[in-house]
Amino acid sequence: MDYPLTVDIAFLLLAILAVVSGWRVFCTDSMVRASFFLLLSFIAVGVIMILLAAEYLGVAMLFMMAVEMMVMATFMVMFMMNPAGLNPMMMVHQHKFSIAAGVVIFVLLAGVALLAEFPTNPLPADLDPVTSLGNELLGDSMLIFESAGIVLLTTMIGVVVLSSHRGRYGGAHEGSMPPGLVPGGDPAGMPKEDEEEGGGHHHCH
Amino acid sequence: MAVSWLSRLAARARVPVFPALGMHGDTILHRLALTPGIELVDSPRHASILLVAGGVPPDLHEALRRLHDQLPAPFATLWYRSSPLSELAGDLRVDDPEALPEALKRLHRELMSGRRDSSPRLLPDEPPNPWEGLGDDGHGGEGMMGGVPYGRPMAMNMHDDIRDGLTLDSLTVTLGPFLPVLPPGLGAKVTLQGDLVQSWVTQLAPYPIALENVFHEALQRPVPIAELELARARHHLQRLAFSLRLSGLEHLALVALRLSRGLNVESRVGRLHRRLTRCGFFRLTTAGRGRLEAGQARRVGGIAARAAGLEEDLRSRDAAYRRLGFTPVVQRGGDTNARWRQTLAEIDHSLQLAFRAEQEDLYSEMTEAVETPRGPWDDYRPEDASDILEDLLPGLEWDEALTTIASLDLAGVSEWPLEPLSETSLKDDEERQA
Amino acid sequence: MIVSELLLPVFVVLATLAVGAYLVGVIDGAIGAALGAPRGQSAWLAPLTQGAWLLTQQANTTEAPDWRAWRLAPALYLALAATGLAVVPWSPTLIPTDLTTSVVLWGSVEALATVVIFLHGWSANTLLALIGAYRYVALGLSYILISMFVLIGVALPAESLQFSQVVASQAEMWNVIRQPLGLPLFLIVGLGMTFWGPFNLADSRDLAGGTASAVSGPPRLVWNLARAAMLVAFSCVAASAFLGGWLGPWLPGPLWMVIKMLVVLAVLLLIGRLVPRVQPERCVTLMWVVLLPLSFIDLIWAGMEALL
Amino acid sequence: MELLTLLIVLLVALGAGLGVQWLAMCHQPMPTYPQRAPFLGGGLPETHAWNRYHVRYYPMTLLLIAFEMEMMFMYPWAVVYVEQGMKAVMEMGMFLAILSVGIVYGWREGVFKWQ
Repeated sequence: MDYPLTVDIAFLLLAILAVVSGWRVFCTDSMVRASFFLLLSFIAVGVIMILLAAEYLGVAMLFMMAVEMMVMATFMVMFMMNPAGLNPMMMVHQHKFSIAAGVVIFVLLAGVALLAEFPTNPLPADLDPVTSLGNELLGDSMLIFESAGIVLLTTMIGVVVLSSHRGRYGGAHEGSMPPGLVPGGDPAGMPKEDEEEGGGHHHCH
Repeated sequence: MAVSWLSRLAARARVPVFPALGMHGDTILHRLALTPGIELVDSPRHASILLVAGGVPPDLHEALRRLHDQLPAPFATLWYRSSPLSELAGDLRVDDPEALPEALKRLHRELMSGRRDSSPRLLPDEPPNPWEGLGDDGHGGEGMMGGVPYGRPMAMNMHDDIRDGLTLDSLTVTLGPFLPVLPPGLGAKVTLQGDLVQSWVTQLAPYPIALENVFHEALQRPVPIAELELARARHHLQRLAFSLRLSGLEHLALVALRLSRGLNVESRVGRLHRRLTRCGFFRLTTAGRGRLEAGQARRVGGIAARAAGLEEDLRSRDAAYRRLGFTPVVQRGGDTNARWRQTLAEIDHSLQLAFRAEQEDLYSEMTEAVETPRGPWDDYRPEDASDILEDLLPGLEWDEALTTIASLDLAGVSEWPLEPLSETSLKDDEERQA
Repeated sequence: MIVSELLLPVFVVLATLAVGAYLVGVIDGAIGAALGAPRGQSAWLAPLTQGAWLLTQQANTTEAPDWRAWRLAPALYLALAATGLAVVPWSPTLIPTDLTTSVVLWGSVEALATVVIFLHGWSANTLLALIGAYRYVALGLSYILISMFVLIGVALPAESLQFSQVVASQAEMWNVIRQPLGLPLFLIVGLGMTFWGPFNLADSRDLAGGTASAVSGPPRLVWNLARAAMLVAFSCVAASAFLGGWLGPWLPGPLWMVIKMLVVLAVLLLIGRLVPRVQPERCVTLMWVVLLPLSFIDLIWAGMEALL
Repeated sequence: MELLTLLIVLLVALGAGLGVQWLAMCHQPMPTYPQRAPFLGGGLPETHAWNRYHVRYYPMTLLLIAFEMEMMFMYPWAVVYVEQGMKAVMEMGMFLAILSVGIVYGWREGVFKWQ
């Protein structure tokens, strides 16, 4: 399984693809195109990861990014004026700052890549990364993994609270009033002072 | 060589026909749907023949020209019981329903073999607004959202949304009168936000529907109840077939059409009803939307009224029907689902009445009024009620809106009866092909 | 060496794709005729004549489409179908792409299919195609979780994410028996992926053809072809995941694969004709509230079964 | 070699798809404007169809992203499941239970309906 030349060529092509499509994200006028250029860039990176023998992470990258960019595209279209770029426009702001930031980060990362001493720690040839990942999840990292579950649950609830317009007790614009404990009764679990303002009929006894 | 081989193969394809319906043109579609070798398609882009069936009123000619120009070449136009537009005076016109399928196939073959040229474009090749070389950078746009990029303005009319209050763009379009999923002739100005109908303004009422002659006769003299009821069942079955096709149940639509063509007093609809229930038609496609208020239901009349729980049926005033033990069938709910349950129940009821009436040889006795399949016809014919869509549709998703429209029989009744098609049996059509 | 490792697998995949797509047309036509569609020409010829007609028809365009995306989308959908088919093992030795994570790769084909179908509807810049595209996204984002659960279920007994191992793990008993909920759920995913029959939300009749409403001629041919090819790829995957792939007595492995693939295909096409289209809103609710919990149960069942 | 096969298959399919479209279209005149107008049954749109499209299921998509993130952990888990036995069952049971709470909550708040 040693064919360095093809792998090298493939790596070069993919790297160029990743960079070029990443650059196109900022040149195109259409939000949908921008999202999917970004997806293309991620796909190229994912394939590079597969070439680096991180097969699971590479394929997972394709999977995740396809879904995520799809969702991103729908939101970009919802919230940007001129989403299809029918009129050309400039999506880039703060040119000087961003160019400087880009150069600095590139230099830093390139420096790390070129100058760092990477440990040489050959792994046994039959090691299956997916299996070791699985064992890790069930071993030392279990707590992290379960806390990730809780964090994601919080995310889900936050997402629902923030975005869902239609609540259990009626639309959000009406204010979410829980139903009464008896039919037609006061909203359950509401503080008492509500009565002072709205419920005039309560005083008529 | 290769090309001629390709076009010979293409000539043998099922003929993709896009129907543009004029007055009373829909009856021929029921026949074409059962004709082998003809495919009725949903979009003019998928067709090689534009079939204009029935007379198109002059005020729709402009829309017809637009539609005509939307077919990709090579295509031809065939006029069935309709006079061609002045520009297309030389086009083929066919009035005989028997000859229509063969004419369509011949036309397609001629187009494919190059013996007939594609129909000419009628409208000038101009963009909706001039754009070339205009605007900020030569494509018609100005600034971020302005101008007419590539000939049209951008959508930017921010109405508050009726459901969740997010203020996004809405799209306003005119639909019809030749959209095959709407009743023939219905045209509307629709504003959509996402796939939700925000507003619906009916601009063109659907063409009046022609009822079978027996309903017209019933207002003059007693007619056999069996005949009346069979005609009623036929009308409802054809409406059902339209809706089933819309829901993607092509084979059941054909079952309903076949049933309607060979309908006699022995026919029963129970099996079709069971198949519909089993495949989930009532649960998956028609649930809980398009509910009519009592007032709206009364205005539409007929099935829509009875599906909303109103026991209004002129038949119960007829002594002959009373002798048959007639009581109107009603449903509660008044939504799309209830209307289809009601339709099936009424077809079944009609067939049973027809069966008993034939045995006893009963004639209708009341001649001052008749309950048509479209609704009560007493002093006035049932009138067009398509303006109720304006209250009914806002807030519905596109699919729900269309299933709701399909479940309602809104067009008025024409003063002219349906011209009887010569009744060659269905078998002949199919056998001739085989 | 080059022949057996490279050319043969490539040929197998492409031939299956082409012949399979043709057979989809034939079987669908035959099912239609059996259900009472008027009998015209023979079902064997119909897909060819239809294809020939599309090749001779002019390709339509719209006023201001996103040209590149519009023409790329059908081709990309076809390429995705080919990729999906490439991970399917035909015999213990004939496996075009035997990645150790081929199950996940199939999952990403499903996810990317959503992107491509959306793109096809979006780039036409017409109302009906746009509605179809967005509706499909609702569906595509709903079935993906079900598909993941079901496929993880088949990976449990195999202890691997490789389709060849999944097939090998079914030597004693096929997954269709071992995990009875799995195949029905997966078939629903397949119908969703190809927007066929009840889940035809993208190209439906009420949208005058939806994402395909504005295309004609060769682009429409490629789109239809890609859809059929995806159905074939899906059937192959379903056959390997649940029906034991190449396993079977007497006949050689690849032949078993073909037979099983045709069975799944026929079932899919039959469902496609028998069940009405589900309304988009109900479809999303159905997927998340009914089918997703069912796929939970399927996974738990598979887990219990694998441990016993 | 496997990846090369995959690449060839992918490129051939993509090339065939594009080729068929291109071959037939390279010598075809541009359709006229009336032909290119969107099909609305004879009706006309006022504007381009591209707009800030009001997606009705956006809470569902966000929920999906959170959930999918989780699911990526399940693939490695599935591989070691049989090896680890009960421990794996417990862990994933807990994990899924936490997540189902999210789904049930979303369902109760009507997230899976059109907003």
